[in-house]
Amino acid sequence: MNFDPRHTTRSFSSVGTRPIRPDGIDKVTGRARYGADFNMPGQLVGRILRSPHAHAVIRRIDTSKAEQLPGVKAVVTAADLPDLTSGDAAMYDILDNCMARRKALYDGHAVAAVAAIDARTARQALKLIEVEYELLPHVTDVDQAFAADAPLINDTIITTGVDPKPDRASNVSMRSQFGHGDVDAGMAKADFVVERTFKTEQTHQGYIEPHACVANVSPDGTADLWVCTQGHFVYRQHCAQLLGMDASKLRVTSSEIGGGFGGKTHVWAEPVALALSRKAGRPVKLVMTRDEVFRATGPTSATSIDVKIGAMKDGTIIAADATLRYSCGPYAGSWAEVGAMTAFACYKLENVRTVGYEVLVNRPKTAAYRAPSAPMAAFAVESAIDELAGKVGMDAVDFRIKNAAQEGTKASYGPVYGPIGIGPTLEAVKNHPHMKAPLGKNQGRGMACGFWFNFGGQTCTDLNIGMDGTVSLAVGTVDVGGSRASLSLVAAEELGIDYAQVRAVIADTSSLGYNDMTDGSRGTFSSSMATISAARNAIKVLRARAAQMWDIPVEDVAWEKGHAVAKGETHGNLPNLSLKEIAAASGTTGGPIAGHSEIVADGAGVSFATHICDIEVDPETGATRVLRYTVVQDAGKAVHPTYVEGQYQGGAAQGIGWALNEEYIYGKDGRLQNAGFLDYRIPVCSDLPMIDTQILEIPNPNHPYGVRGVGETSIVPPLAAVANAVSNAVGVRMQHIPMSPPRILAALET
Amino acid sequence: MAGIAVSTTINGDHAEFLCHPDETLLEVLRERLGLMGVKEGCGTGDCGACSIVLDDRLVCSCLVLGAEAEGRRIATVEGMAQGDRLHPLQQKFLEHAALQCGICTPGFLIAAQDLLAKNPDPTEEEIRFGLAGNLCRCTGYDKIVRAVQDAASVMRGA
Amino acid sequence: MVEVTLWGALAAAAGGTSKVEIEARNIRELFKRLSERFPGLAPLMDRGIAVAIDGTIYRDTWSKELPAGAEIYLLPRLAGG
Amino acid sequence: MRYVRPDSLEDAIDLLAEASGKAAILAGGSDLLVRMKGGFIEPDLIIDIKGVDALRRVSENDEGFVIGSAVPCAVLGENAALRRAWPGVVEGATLIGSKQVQGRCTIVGNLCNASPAADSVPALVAAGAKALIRGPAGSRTIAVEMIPVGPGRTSLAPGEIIEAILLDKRRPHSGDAYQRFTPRTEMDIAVVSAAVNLTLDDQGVVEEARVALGAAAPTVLLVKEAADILIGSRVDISTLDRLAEACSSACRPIDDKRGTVEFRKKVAGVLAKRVALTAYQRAGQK
Repeated sequence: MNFDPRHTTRSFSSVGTRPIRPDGIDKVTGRARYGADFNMPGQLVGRILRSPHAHAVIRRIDTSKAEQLPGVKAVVTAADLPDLTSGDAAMYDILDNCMARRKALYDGHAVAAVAAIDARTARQALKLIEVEYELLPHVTDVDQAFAADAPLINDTIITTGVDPKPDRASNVSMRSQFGHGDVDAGMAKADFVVERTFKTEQTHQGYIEPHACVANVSPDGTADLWVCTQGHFVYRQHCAQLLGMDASKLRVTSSEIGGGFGGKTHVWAEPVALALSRKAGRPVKLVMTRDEVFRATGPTSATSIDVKIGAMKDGTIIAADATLRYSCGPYAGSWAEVGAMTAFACYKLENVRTVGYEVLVNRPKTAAYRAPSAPMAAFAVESAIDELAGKVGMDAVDFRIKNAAQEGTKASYGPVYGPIGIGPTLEAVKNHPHMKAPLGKNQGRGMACGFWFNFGGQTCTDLNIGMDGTVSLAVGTVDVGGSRASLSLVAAEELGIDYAQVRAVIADTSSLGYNDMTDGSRGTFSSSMATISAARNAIKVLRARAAQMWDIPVEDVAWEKGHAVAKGETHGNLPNLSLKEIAAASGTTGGPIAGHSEIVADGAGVSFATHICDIEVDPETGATRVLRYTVVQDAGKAVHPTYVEGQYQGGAAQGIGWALNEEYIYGKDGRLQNAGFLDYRIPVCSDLPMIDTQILEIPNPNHPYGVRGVGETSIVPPLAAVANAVSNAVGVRMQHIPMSPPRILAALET
Repeated sequence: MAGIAVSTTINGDHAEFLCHPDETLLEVLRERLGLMGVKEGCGTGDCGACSIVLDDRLVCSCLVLGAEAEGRRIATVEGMAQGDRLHPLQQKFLEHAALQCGICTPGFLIAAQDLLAKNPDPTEEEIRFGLAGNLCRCTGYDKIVRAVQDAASVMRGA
Repeated sequence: MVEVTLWGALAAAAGGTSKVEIEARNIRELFKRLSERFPGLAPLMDRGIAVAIDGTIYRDTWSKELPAGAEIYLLPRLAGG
Repeated sequence: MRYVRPDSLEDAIDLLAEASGKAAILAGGSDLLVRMKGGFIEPDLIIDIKGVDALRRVSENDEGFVIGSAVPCAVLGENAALRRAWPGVVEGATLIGSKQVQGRCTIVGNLCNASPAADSVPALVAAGAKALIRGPAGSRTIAVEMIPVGPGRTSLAPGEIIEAILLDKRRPHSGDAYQRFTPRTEMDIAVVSAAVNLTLDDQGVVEEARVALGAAAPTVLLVKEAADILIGSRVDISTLDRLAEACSSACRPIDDKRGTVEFRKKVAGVLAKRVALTAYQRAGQK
């Protein structure tokens, strides 16, 4: 669906307003039901036993004592989840991650699970399960795992993307390369070169709601799953495949979701809960503890990135080179590949090369986190760009404007850009009052750009018009932060009715066609596209019904502002029929009125943002305080501007946390030391200032209203913006994130 | 393991329950009394999602035993609205979009209510420090702080 | 006839050629012809490939037409958070 | 497992002394319940001491303040007389956890949890606070720094309960202060911390001083060398520099998830300087 140029000048009536979200009341009164807020009659409590070892062969599991404990109804191990993945390597990894098969691959890896009549019996049962481990050497650091003599995590991993193919296994599952031109020749010509190595530590999405589900497998093989997820259709596919069920027999209902940010795009406990329920013959509720969430789910890659950029005296970047090593947990991944694609995407470069290495480590399987892999690459590149601007003698913003990609630029990852928003965000930042505000002692200002692809994907929507003329909108993309409001606005806009007449719900997997999950900033982008299409289909029906009521040809009926309007000289005097009137008559004009839409919402359009950060550093302790923060980002068209601002602010806050304090800390024993919110320090309210936002609207040519995804890009610039601010405040280039006080103090003293 | 009989007042109503000695008040409220508005984010007092007011003190219900509730007054998010009239904080949270996923919202509302009861006209800094025991991962806190400021001014005027 | 550019790993699997001329009207035909010509691409294509047409990335619309003279660029199929 | 809520201290002591299995005292619960949740402790008997009225009071007599062991820290922050007399002690007590934790946690719990990073302990040590202990063998009073003997271990004998913390009546021209270093502004555990308690003579010269450091050794450190540097001074810049040096070198910290040895040593000195200055200013105003 292409952008309708009418909309550039059109004044929207619903889209762009800021009504209260339909699910809001339930959320402020405590009535909204999240993953753990659902119960079933006869429900058991499920609990998972996890490996305390980073790397160990599982010699033997004896569950007999646990099984004999009164109140225990089922115990499962990998033996209860046989391999049904038929050679699908990615699914096999998911299966192995849900329940360790031959080896425990990280501290927190599931090895067995129980279902019991209550939580205390389940906890007791876990203690009775005997697991005999044979410890193996482990490696948790990305650089150590990359080294040739590192302990081998998976002896079947042969690096792909290398010619000739290596003859022995390593911890590097893939090498990938992007770029164009002649980097070495370009670099040789450069007047100024910056070359540095950067490191970022592993973070977690940190959603406040732990993973939770209720699984109910009936003796006839049908099943229900209530779960907090970003994609219930995807969970259905995965669970059905892993358990050998027909997808249609597994009905998955997505609960309200208490945050996901990419971390609820993967199954972990759900197949285990289903296996327990199948074995026990009763519903099983499985809720992770916070400790389990940190030890077993989610984390991002830890990275180590070499960057080299050369510029000419006039400020033109002549060559750019980066080597990126990303940890992907104990399984093959493609995280460095994404980092390699995004690293230089903001710039117009004649000679560019990026090489990514996927590195296996004894840490939890890496999962997506908001624009996955892009923030780390942006940190390295935008830090080097800032330093290079200084060497050239140019202002950091001007230097970026001079080198910014534009329409027609060949992107560093390959294709040529269409209309894009990096230039406008930089111009907006250049003119922003924030850039001109004075700074005090020990204070620094940093800015940085960020890029993210954005995705669309498979989307299905039903729009049903009731006999009273109100509209039920059933969508299949989980609402992670206000999309039911946005999609109701879009339906109201297209039909020409009030927002209050539309109610959007998230349908379960048995009530709607397949939907990809809410990821890749696609929720509002794709479902609004499908909603528009469904509404247009409904309008066709409404016109036909009005034609019947008037007894005139349907070609003579137009749809304007929520009304059927008769056109033509012969019946132009007929009074308009409202949607409500047509709906009321629907019983006798052919029955229910609805519009359906099944689409692939491709063409999401790439997204850019530029952020500004002011920070104060205490030079005696390395303590930092963010004083002011501004986000400028292109939204294409902001459907519900308040929630667009919310996405900008939330991404910025997560990025600030990542930049300053959040990190996984492993001991020498390979165990995670800070699996809780006390020592995994996400920002608290008093850590942050207000976060100013500026929404730019450069229409996406592939969406009828010009909408772009807005969810993810806001986490890309902050690591670099904060690092540049700290570096400017202390006069030392920061190369290791998070910039925790001990790291800042150490940098100051070298 | 004998059940302990506890008699208490929840959101103004008398309530009785039996609980185990090691059962937390959070577990009692959610699992025995069905007050699912009280959320569990960590179980260790680090996130504030299970905040309640216990005899005029803001506490994490995960750090209180059910047995300790004997003879005490408990206020949860379920008691904030009066009939169909939302509390000004609830109304302002909606208007300012001070929630995205909403899992932290009940805890924030209770904490903010407690804050405003003790300090009806707080500065931005007092709000930020007053709510520092409640984690939100979605909003960056900006809209939450604005909603509390706005609600405070409505409540002072009322 | 369209000219298709392959990203690094794909080019390596296609015997080192980064640009290929293919007779294809849409993405479906493009994938079909590519896998006929370069059997070594199969594992990478199984993992997922996206097609950028004049800079816009398509992951799933295999019926998407490939306009003459358009820039066609193959990329890994990515996911987001 | 049993839960009991005695209404007299004698009953509490009897219960504790007679307990056959593992007994735990519940005051604020902010450490105990976390340890129970994590499966680190499974007590057979939980003795909730909040039913004992005397333990829930802060009182002031001719000798000073008596803080009952079940008084939540938030109550200390609301006690104007205590805040005036011992602002540093109150600072330490009201930095523990969040508002939610403040409503529950107690300084005695903080002391008996015996974490080297306990926020309320350095200021209590600097203040020369004493613990009034009751047990099967009667009562005794000891300096608070004698209670923790290592991380998670105390010197309390089986059956003993701390009844109250005693703080002396304040002499004129006295002041104390506490600061900790945390990466976050709130909701955090001290990476390192410092408390200073001073009494000045009429000329503004330091007459008495006590300096304590937290998270700098297995237990809170009372640094006599640092105190000696302050005594006789007007807390000028060169004194502060020597104080910082003495504190940094007195530290015997470890590398852990919260900080490094180097960082803790350096920042212990920085914080000591800062709190000494605050304590000096406070003392001068009285």
